This record gives sequence, C-alpha cells and structure tokens, in this order.
Amino acid sequence: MIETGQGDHITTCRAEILGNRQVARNLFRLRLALPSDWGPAEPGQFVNVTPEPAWEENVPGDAGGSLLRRPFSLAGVGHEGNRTVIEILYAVVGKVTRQMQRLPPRAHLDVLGPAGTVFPIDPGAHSLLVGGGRGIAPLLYLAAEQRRRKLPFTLVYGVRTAEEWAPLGPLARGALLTAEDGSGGLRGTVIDALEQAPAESGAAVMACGPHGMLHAVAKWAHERGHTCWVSVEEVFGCGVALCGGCAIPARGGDGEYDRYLWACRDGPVVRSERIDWEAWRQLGAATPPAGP
Amino acid sequence: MIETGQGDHITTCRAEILGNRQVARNLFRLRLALPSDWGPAEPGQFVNVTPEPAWEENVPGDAGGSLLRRPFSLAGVGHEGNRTVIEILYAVVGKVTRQMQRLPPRAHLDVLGPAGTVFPIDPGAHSLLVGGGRGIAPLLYLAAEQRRRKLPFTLVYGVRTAEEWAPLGPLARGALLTAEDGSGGLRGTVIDALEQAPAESGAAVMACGPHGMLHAVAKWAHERGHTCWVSVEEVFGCGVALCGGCAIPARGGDGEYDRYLWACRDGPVVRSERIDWEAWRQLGAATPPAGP
Amino acid sequence: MSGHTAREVDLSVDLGSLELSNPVMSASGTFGYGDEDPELTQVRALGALVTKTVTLNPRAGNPPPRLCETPAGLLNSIGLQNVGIQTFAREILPRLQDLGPPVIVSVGGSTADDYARCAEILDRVECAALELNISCPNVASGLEFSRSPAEAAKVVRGVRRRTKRPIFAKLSPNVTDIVAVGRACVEEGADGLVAVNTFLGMAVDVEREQPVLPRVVGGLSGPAIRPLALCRVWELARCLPCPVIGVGGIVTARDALEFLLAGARAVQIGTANFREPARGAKVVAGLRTLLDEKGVNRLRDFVGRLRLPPTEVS
Amino acid sequence: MSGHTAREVDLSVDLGSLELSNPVMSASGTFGYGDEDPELTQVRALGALVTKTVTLNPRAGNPPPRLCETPAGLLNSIGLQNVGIQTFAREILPRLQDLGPPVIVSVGGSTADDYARCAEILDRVECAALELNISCPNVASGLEFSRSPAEAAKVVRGVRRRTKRPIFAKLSPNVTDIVAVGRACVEEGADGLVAVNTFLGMAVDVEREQPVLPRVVGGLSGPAIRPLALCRVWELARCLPCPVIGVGGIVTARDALEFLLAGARAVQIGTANFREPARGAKVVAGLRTLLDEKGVNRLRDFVGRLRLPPTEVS
Ligand SMILES: Cc1cc2nc3c(=O)[nH]c(=O)nc-3n(C[C@H](O)[C@H](O)[C@H](O)COP(=O)(O)OP(=O)(O)OC[C@H]3O[C@@H](n4cnc5c(N)ncnc54)[C@H](O)[C@@H]3O)c2cc1C
Ligand SMILES: Cc1cc2nc3c(=O)[nH]c(=O)nc-3n(C[C@H](O)[C@H](O)[C@H](O)COP(=O)(O)OP(=O)(O)OC[C@H]3O[C@@H](n4cnc5c(N)ncnc54)[C@H](O)[C@@H]3O)c2cc1C
Ligand SMILES: Cc1cc2nc3c(=O)[nH]c(=O)nc-3n(C[C@H](O)[C@H](O)[C@H](O)COP(=O)(O)O)c2cc1C
Ligand SMILES: Cc1cc2nc3c(=O)[nH]c(=O)nc-3n(C[C@H](O)[C@H](O)[C@H](O)COP(=O)(O)O)c2cc1C
Ligand code: FES
Ligand code: FES
Repeated sequence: MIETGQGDHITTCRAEILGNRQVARNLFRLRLALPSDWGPAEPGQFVNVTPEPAWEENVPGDAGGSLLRRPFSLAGVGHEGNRTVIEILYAVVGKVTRQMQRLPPRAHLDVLGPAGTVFPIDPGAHSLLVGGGRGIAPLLYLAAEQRRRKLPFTLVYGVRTAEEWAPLGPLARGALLTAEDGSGGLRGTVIDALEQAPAESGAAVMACGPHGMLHAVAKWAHERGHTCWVSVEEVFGCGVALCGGCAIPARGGDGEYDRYLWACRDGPVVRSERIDWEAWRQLGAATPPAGP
Repeated sequence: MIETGQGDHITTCRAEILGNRQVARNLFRLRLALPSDWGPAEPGQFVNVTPEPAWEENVPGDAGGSLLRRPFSLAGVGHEGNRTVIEILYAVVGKVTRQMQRLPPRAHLDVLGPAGTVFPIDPGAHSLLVGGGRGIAPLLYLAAEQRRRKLPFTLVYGVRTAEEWAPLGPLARGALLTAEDGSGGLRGTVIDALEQAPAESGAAVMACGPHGMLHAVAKWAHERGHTCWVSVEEVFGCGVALCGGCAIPARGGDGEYDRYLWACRDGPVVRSERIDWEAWRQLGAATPPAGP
Repeated sequence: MSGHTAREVDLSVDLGSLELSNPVMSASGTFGYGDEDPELTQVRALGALVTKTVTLNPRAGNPPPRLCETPAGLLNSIGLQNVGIQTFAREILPRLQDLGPPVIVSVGGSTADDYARCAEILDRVECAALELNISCPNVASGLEFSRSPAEAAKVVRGVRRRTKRPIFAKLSPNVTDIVAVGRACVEEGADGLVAVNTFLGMAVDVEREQPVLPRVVGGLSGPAIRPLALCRVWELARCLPCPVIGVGGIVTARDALEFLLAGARAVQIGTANFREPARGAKVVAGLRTLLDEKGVNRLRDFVGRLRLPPTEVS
Repeated sequence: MSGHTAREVDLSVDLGSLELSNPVMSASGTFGYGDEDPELTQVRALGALVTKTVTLNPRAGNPPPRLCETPAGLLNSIGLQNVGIQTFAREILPRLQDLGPPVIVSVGGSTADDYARCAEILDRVECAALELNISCPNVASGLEFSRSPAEAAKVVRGVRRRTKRPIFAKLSPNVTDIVAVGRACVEEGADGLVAVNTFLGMAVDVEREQPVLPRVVGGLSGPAIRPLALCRVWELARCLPCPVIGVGGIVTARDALEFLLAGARAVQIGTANFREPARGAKVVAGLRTLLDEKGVNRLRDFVGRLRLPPTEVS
C-alpha cells in the first residue's frame, strides 16, 4: 500500500470563483479557478481559504472580518483550459462559511494549498469509501480518482435526512446511501450500510465525517482486520505546521512529545489506530454541529 | 436670524443604495433610499453610517470590519415615490470610505440620523456659502434649499486642482470657483474668491472645509463684521452625544466644563467665534488629508 | 431558533440589596448621562442605567483627538469631561429618575476624599447605587487607585462611611492580580465589583510621526478586549463571594451569556452603543430568546453554571 | 506611493552585539521551529528567525481545542509542545543555520535552573542569541517568572552565568508594572527585552456551557492586542536603555512603523503568519517602500523618533 505523504508545493494565491451553488440542505459547492501549475493535489488534501481582501500595506489597522483562514477538503480537482479548477463542498456553520455563501461568481477567494496528507491508494484492494454529512467531500475526489484509475471501490454515504445528500453524479452507481430518519436510501447509519457492502470489499476503509461516525467506522474496520484511514478535523490556526494549534490525541507514539498529532501536517488523513478516540471524545472533538 | 437647533427624530435604519458614482477626482456621490417618514432633515445635519452587516444575535464574536460608524454631511435630501432619498458626497480616505466605494446599487448601508445642528437661514441676508474640497457637501444642500426658497446667496467653491470639482448643476450659475493651481476658475483659494463676492453679500457666511480654510474664512468674516458659521469635523465615536469623543476646543464658555464643544451635538454647525482655532490647530485638527 | 416570543423567562437578578429586572446595564461613559434621546437608546429596556463618571468639580476632559479606532477596538482619551457632582445632582440626576431603570451614579476622583465627598452629596439625593470608577486610565492618578489593593481599599473605606447605598467598585484590568484588588474592595464593604475598565493602549500616527492621542496613551474597549475582560470576570467570580458585573466588548446576547456563564451577575454594554444606541435593549431581547431556547426559566439559575473540564490538564 | 523600488534604504539594526540586516523577525511559536516550507514562508527575507520555545524535556503540549478565534484576535493554548532541547540542538538547530537569518532560540522552563541548563546546552552549539520565554500563559508556572521582578531576575541571572550569547527576555503584559520587570532583567544582564507575549484571555462555548479551551484560559494575540502591545513597548523603550523588540498584532509594514517610532529596535510577526506564511517578508518589503517615501535612508535614524505633544495636558 502506498503510504500517505505530504504534497510539497504549497502556495497562497488568489482564486476566481467560477460557481457557488447550493447542492443540498446546507451544503454548497464552490468551484474555483487557479493557475495551471497549482498543486499537484491529491485526494485527502485540503485548502485553507479566506474571503478577506489581502492585507495591503498602508491599510490602517485593518484586521478584516476574520483573522484566520478556514480549511476545506478538496472535493475535486480538474483542468479547464489553462487553469486548474478545484471544488469544495461546504456547510454554512459560522462566520466565514456565512461569508463564503454570499460570494458571487467572479469574486475572489485567497487559497493556501494544497496541504496535508493524502488517502493512500492500494491498487490491489476493493476499498470502502465512507462519508458522513459534509464529510463526503474528500471521498468524492477519492472516488472520482479511483474510478478514473478503474480501481474497485464502494462508496457509502450517510446523512441525517435525505435532503442533505449531495448529488453524486456518475458516482451514485453502486453507492450505498443511508439516511438516519429513513427518508431515503437505507434507514440508519453508515455502519448499517457497511454491513451490506460487497463481500470482497473492505481491505481498506477510508472515512470522513463527524467524530462519532469516524470512531464507529474505525471500530468496525478494526474488528474485521481492515486497515482504516480517516480524515480528521480540528480547529486550524495555519494549516501548514506553524502554530501547533491542530493537535489530536494520539496513540502509539514513542514518548511524551508524541501525545498529539498535528491534523494539518500528520493529517488530515491518518490511520485510525494513531488516534486516541476516547481522549478526543472526552475533550469534545471539534467537529462543528452539522446544522447551521 | 434663526438659531441652529437639533433635529429631534434620529433613527437607525437600513438604507438601500440607489447610486454610487464617482463625480470628481476622489469624490463619490452616494444616493440612498430611506423610509418616507425619515427625518425631517435640514442643511448642515449629518448621517452616521456603517456598511457592516447588522450585529446579529448569534453571530459568534463577529466584530465586523469597522467598529464605528462614519459621519457624512447631507449633500441633498429629496423624495421619490414613497421614499426619502438622501445624497452624500464622500472622498475615499481610509477603511470605511474604501469599503463604501465598492458598494453596488441595491446593497445596503446602515444609516443613523439625521443628527446635529443646522445652518441657520436668515431670509434677510445675501449669504456666502463657502466650500473647500469635499467640504462642499453640506453647502450643496444648503444652496439648493436657499435656491428653492428664492433666498439670495453666492456659492464659493475652492479645490486644489480643477479635476476635484464636483459638478454643481443648476447651482453653478453665479458660483465662484477657485483652483489653487490655476487649472480652472480663479487661481487661488476661497479667500481670493471671497474678495470678488457681490458687494451686498456676506452678512452671513456659511463654510465647510479643511481646518486651515475654515479658520481663514472665519477671520475674513470677522474682520468685516459678518456672522460666520462653520461646519466642523472631529473623529466621531457615536454621533449622538453618548461618548464625548468629538471634542473641539471652545472659547467663550463659562467655566472649566465648557472648554470643549461636542461636534456632534453642539455642531457640526457652530458659530466661528465659539471655536478656539489656535488651540485646535496646535492639536492637529483631525480633518483628514483630502487625498487618498 | 424557536418561533414564539419568549416573554416568560425571568431575567431578574440581584446585586446584593439592589434588584434588577434584567442584567443589562449601560457602561459608564458610553451612554451620556443616560438621558440622551431615550427613544433612540431605548434606555427604558435596561436593567439599570450607569451614568458617565461624575467628579467633585467640573472637568473639561482631554484635548482632541480623543478617539482612535483599532482592530475591533476603540482607544479613547475622554478624560472624564463632566459637569461636576453639584450640577449633576441638582439638574441632571432628577431627570434620570423618570427614565425607568434604577440609576447607578459613577463617581470619580483624584483623592480618596473626593470620592467620599461625592458619596456624601449623593446620599442626600435619589439614586440606586454608586459605581466607583477607580480605574480610569485617562486622567492623572486615575489608575492608581485600582492598581494597588491598599489604594483601592482607601477609596472604598471612605465612601462606605458616607453612604448606605450599594457600592460597586470598578476595577482596572491593568494589574498583575485583579483578585487582590477586588478582595481589598470587598473587605472594605464594597457590595460588588465591576470588571473591567479599559486596557492601557496607544496608537501612532505614522504619517505625522506622533501619537494619535495627545496624552499618548488611552483606554482600549470594544470586542477586541472581550476575551481579556471575560477572563478577569471569571477569576473574580471564582475567587470572591460578591456579585461581579461584567463589562468589556459585549455586543450580542451571546456575548453576554459568556459572561453570565462565567459568573457575572450582570453585564454592561459600552462601545457597542456607539454603533447602535439601542444595543442594550437588543441584548435584553436576545437574552430572553437564547435562554428560552436553552429551556432556562430563571436567569438566576443560569449565572455561573459554566462546566469546567473534569481535570485541568497542564 | 513612489514608483521605483526602494532598495537603497538601509534597514539594518543592532540589538546590542547582534547585528541584523533588517528588523523583522518571526515571533516564537508562530513559525514552527523555523524551517517549515522555507519557500512558502520566505524565511530567508527575515532579519532573524526566532524558534518556537524549547524546554529542557520534551513536552506534549495541551489538549485540544487549542485555538479560538476572537474579534481580530486569536486565543491559544498550545502549551509549549516541543521536542526538548537535546533533540532540538542535535537534529533541528543545525538545519536552521542553513536558512539564512541568524537563529534566536526561544527557551522555556519550569524553574530558573531549567533555563540555565538549556543555556548551557545551547552554548555548545551554533546560535545567534537566546530569547527567554518567561511569559507563557499556557503552562503551569509559565507566567510566574514574568509577573514579579525578583523571579524574572532569577531566571536571567542563571542564564547569564552560562552563556556569553546575547539574551533577550520576553515579557508578559499581564502585570501592573512591566518596566519594573524589564528593569530587573536588564540589571541581571539581559541584552534586550521582547514585549509582549500574549494577554490572558478566555472564551466560553455558549452552546456547551463550557470553556472553549480545556485549560480555561489562554493567551490572546493578533491585531486586537496591537494598541496594548505598542503601549508596553513605548513604556519600556522610554524608561530603559536597552534594545526593545516589539511584538503584538503586527500585520503590515505600517504597523511595524508604529512600533519602531515608539522606540522598538526590531519587531516580530506572530499570528499574521497564520493567514500569510510570508507576512514577515512582506513587512520587510513594505518597510523599504514606506521609509523611502518618508525620505529615510537609514532605519537607525528613524527608530524612536516619535514626536511627543509639547505639553501633556492632563
Ligand atoms: C482538514 C479539514 C477539512 C475540512 N473540510 C471541510 C469540508 O470539505 N467541508 C466543510 O463544510 N467543512 C470542512 N471542514 C470544517 C470547516 O473548516 C469549518 O466548518 C469551518 O472552518 C467553519 O468556519 P466558520 O467561520 O464558518 O465557523 P466558525 O465561526 O469559525 O465556527 C463555527 C463552528 O465550527 C467550529 N470550527 C471552526 N473551525 C473549525 C475547524 N477548522 N475544524 C473544525 N471545526 C471548526 C467552531 O468550533 C464552531 O463550533 C474541514 C476542516 C478541516 C480541519
Ligand atoms: C460632521 C461630519 C461631516 C462629514 N462630512 C463628510 C462629507 O460630507 N464627505 C466626506 O467625504 N467626509 C465627511 N466627513 C469626514 C468623514 O467622516 C471621514 O472622511 C471618514 O470618517 C473617514 O472614514 P474612513 O474609515 O474612510 O477613514 P479612517 O480609516 O477612519 O481614517 C482616515 C483618516 O481620516 C481621519 N478621520 C477618521 N474619522 C474622521 C472623522 N469622523 N472626522 C474627521 N476625520 C476623520 C483619521 O484620523 C485618518 O486620518 C465628515 C466628518 C464629520 C465629523
Ligand atoms: C468613550 C468611552 C468613555 C468612557 N468613559 C468612562 C467613564 O467615564 N467612567 C468609567 O468608569 N468608564 C468609562 N469607560 C469605560 C467603559 O465603561 C467600559 O468599562 C469599557 O469601555 C469596556 O466596555 P466596552 O468594551 O463594552 O466598551 C469609557 C469607555 C469609552 C469607550
Ligand atoms: C499559536 C501561538 C503559539 C505561541 N507560542 C509561543 C511560544 O512558544 N513562545 C513564546 O515566547 N511565545 C509564543 N507565542 C506568542 C507570540 O510569540 C507573540 O508574542 C504573540 O503572539 C503576540 O504577537 P502576535 O500578535 O503577532 O501574534 C505564541 C503565540 C501564538 C498565537
Ligand atoms: S493548523 Fe497550525 S500547526 Fe496545524
Ligand atoms: S461623537 Fe460621541 S459625543 Fe460626539
């Protein structure tokens, strides 16, 4: 299996908004144009963005509306003409996502990235890609990539209620959809869906979603001896290993210094065994409430 | 002569932008629609505005880009359909005016007002209305009002260079225009123009502009025994006498407490004799540099 | 958000013997004397009105410019411009009584005796309580009282002797140990503490190469200082038994809840009034809604109910 | 703004015996150890590099969440997560030497002896200077050293005995009298002072009714604190003869000029790096332009040239 690695060409640049549309209940798709030599990016990586105008010299004391950038997983990367086009899927949960929602096409967004670790791709395995809520974002990119490379996978996508499903396009085929309230697809959680996954699948499980779901998926995989990789979230300061703000309780390190992973550098994609799920839960893992 | 008084129905409300266009070098005209029962407003009064979204409950920690409102003289007030339409002329000098410049029609601006004292109107006098740079704003309103009421006046308008002249429309007739660099009109300052004002004029002088100009006009009027009213500027906190931030060194008060006027409550229009011009100059009167 | 209006929530709180119908007050110096345009400020909705600081003799205040906006903050150097206690007590205070809310008079001074004499004068007229501004950074010796427990104690002691009214001491955050100063005030009979006054700050006009404020330093207020003020309030509420009134950067009802959870019995709205003169009234309305959504019927049950982490990991 | 590039301005400054090609440094803890993605951070453009604080033994740091954005500010509770001085000196420090700028190692500790032992270890390896972090609010006893002149003196004294390298003491703003603490450091041989570390602050999660940070309080940084930091720097520069390095909320070259005018000999960029990792480099470029516009040829002539008002009116 290919190990996770770090993309090594991170830049900050001004992206032009190509589209910004609602695709499901409280879920928006943002398409951004970047220079053609941006990246390369891989599934699992994220961008760290700010809608604020650049801090110009000479602007007296202007701190802008939000101080920090906000991280979003890449939900897709492609090329159009001589530009790189990236996609993110975002839920409106607070200050910056509220600002993002109001950005019209042609407006700009400052993008730092691509950053973080990637989902490993094991050409030999039928992988299970599991997304919960807005956690579907990086898995859409991964699934598209696997599809392009004709590698077998099953996409599992759980939401609370059917209105929250983002459209999956060609990826819908063979996908296992669940809604907790039974308003569509399977009634239940992604764990219920996993039970129905093809028998040959599962050697590798890739998941992204709320803390509780990730923990459950990790347990499910562990009990079956599958390798599980999860994409985790914490509050980010910088996204590029400058601040030490994105700590996640870790297991299996060798010594005091290793009690925490840095989600932006050691992640966002990490092996589920590396995480001390219980400690993290007690601290009240930062995953924001999925609703607005 | 009618004494200056305070408008007594100040409200805060959300105004819709009808137009926002450049009218001269670094001078913009903003037209705003307000409810029909807004005001009543009179020449000399100002509005205190903010382009920030309303502070909503539940917005975590959102302080917005600018904390305080910014004051602007009314440059005109009228009615269109069932709305009151007000006009302001603004120069881009800093953070908020830069934001204002970017506001498209249909966007909103929060308006507090009308506030402050008014230019007195003496039906018996041929008044001199003297505007320097962006200080022309309140005098446009005053001149239009005098014109409507068929009261005699002469408008004097000085700038540094001809490109800075705001168009005067019907008020241009009989106006005395000066440009310091001789690029149009009279070469020189408003004082040079005042020397050429009609002989019968001057019983009342109304002025607005940079500190140095106001002081010179006040002296000119004083030497001739004319009454002089000036519209003054200081940094405002609230605009409605809550903060005490807008102090201007005063003369002729009776006691310690009266050493300062409050520009938002005792002004912006005050009799020139009330001001301790020299003390104010030494402090570096706040009038911002006219350029950007 | 629940659709129905939430009138039932009991917002009343007590500050020792002083009962308030709700916990939201104006902050001294940010609301005029209290009677500027009552319709615009909706002063009637407030739990209490705190006047601008009044001193024994009239004061002219500081030269302009007195204000400078900073990121999410405001630097001020007003310098306690006021008409003096005599004129205030005779001409202004009576008017304030008609506005509705109980009136808390903020008192300042240059010596402990100044405070005591003001208290004496106020004891002969109508008012709900005294707030002792021992923490103004904008007058000579203004801060000194609140920067040492002994000096603070002296002021409170003098005032306590002259009045039976509730006394609240307003503390400076510009100290190493605010709890020590607060404790000294309480031991001398202060009925409660107000935290905080402004933070010492400064701005430079880079073009003119001179300080923006003629007195060089001023006091910082506004949302920028909210996390700092909240921290001081929490420390005081945790360590001392008396009511604490929280102030510093509060704009919304949510902000107010942060302070109330941390143990503040009431809050004050300052700089936010400058953008929205009726901010206080909006915070009162917002508190009703938010507490109702939380299923809280009585604010009293809510104050200080912050849950601390099981173990403070170092 | 002048059109031509302004390469001629001499930005060099000296901090005692340490000469810098320009006055802009990274602030400790906001730039990793200094070698994270040198291309992204443009570390080479900096006048000096300050490492994150290193302690005698490795430290895990504090539990998450460690950050909370506030109005124009950032509350942090990192807790000095670091690999420990041994690993640092052996594995990381050598790498840093290749980056270009002189390397200033920030040292932390729980006892005065911790600092001294770190200094001893660093004296045997290559580095330009030591910055003593005696002001971290996020570790047990972190603040204590900088909250009393005597404690601060003890740390500096111990370190002074073990190293000939320049020592800069980084001060806490959470004190009544920062000049007293600074003076104590200078008297024990500190070559300069860094002001300021973060301000004690707090945030409450209103939904969960618990503090946002597990350790309850954290340190506030960012533009929100700029006026406060500037004020402390001015006080120190005015009262003490040694170089002062200004830090707190600096984002633009204009902000840096405020500190330099107020007497700072150099500045550090902290939180601003999080939005723009190359902020420091941009400040360096901006300083060139702004000083050129002012007709300043040598930054040295500019430092501290703030004109004070003729009479400080009270
Ligand atoms: C690596 C990574 C990838 C992510 N990918 C996506 C994505 O593809 N789509 C998506 O909608 N969201 C994603 N998120 C979460 C997203 O970053 C937050 O929703 C966003 O930062 C909220 O910003 P805000 O200003 O709107 O909310 P705020 O006003 O900042 O906060 C609102 C709530 O969100 C919490 N929060 C704030 N920042 C973060 C953060 N960085 N991580 C977790 N919680 C946070 C706060 O504690 C608060 O409860 C990702 C987060 C990380 C770390
Ligand atoms: C009663 C009154 C009427 C005014 N009418 C007009 C008008 O009709 N047209 C117009 O263009 N301008 C007018 N002004 C000035 C206008 O308020 C300022 O230009 C504006 O506040 C600048 O805001 P900013 O955020 O763009 O600049 P900032 O970034 O806040 O500051 C830029 C510069 O302007 C100075 N400044 C800031 N606020 C004020 C203030 N309130 N008064 C004076 N100087 C200030 C600052 O010290 C700084 O030098 C008026 C001011 C007052 C007090
Ligand atoms: C313009 C201004 C004037 C003030 N005047 C006083 C005063 O007279 N007396 C006083 O005790 N506090 C005064 N303060 C401090 C406020 O009452 C309050 O403690 C501080 O501003 C913090 O609250 P805020 O952030 O909500 O403004 C003043 C504050 C401002 C901004
Ligand atoms: C996330 C973070 C981590 C920090 N870590 C350290 C540290 O390890 N040692 C230290 O002396 N200061 C540390 N600081 C303080 C900064 O060096 C600086 O003094 C402070 O942030 C103010 O500057 P700023 O407003 O530019 O960020 C840290 C600050 C932040 C925001
Ligand atoms: S977000 Fe700054 S180190 Fe990870
Ligand atoms: S601007 Fe607040 S009193 Fe005049």
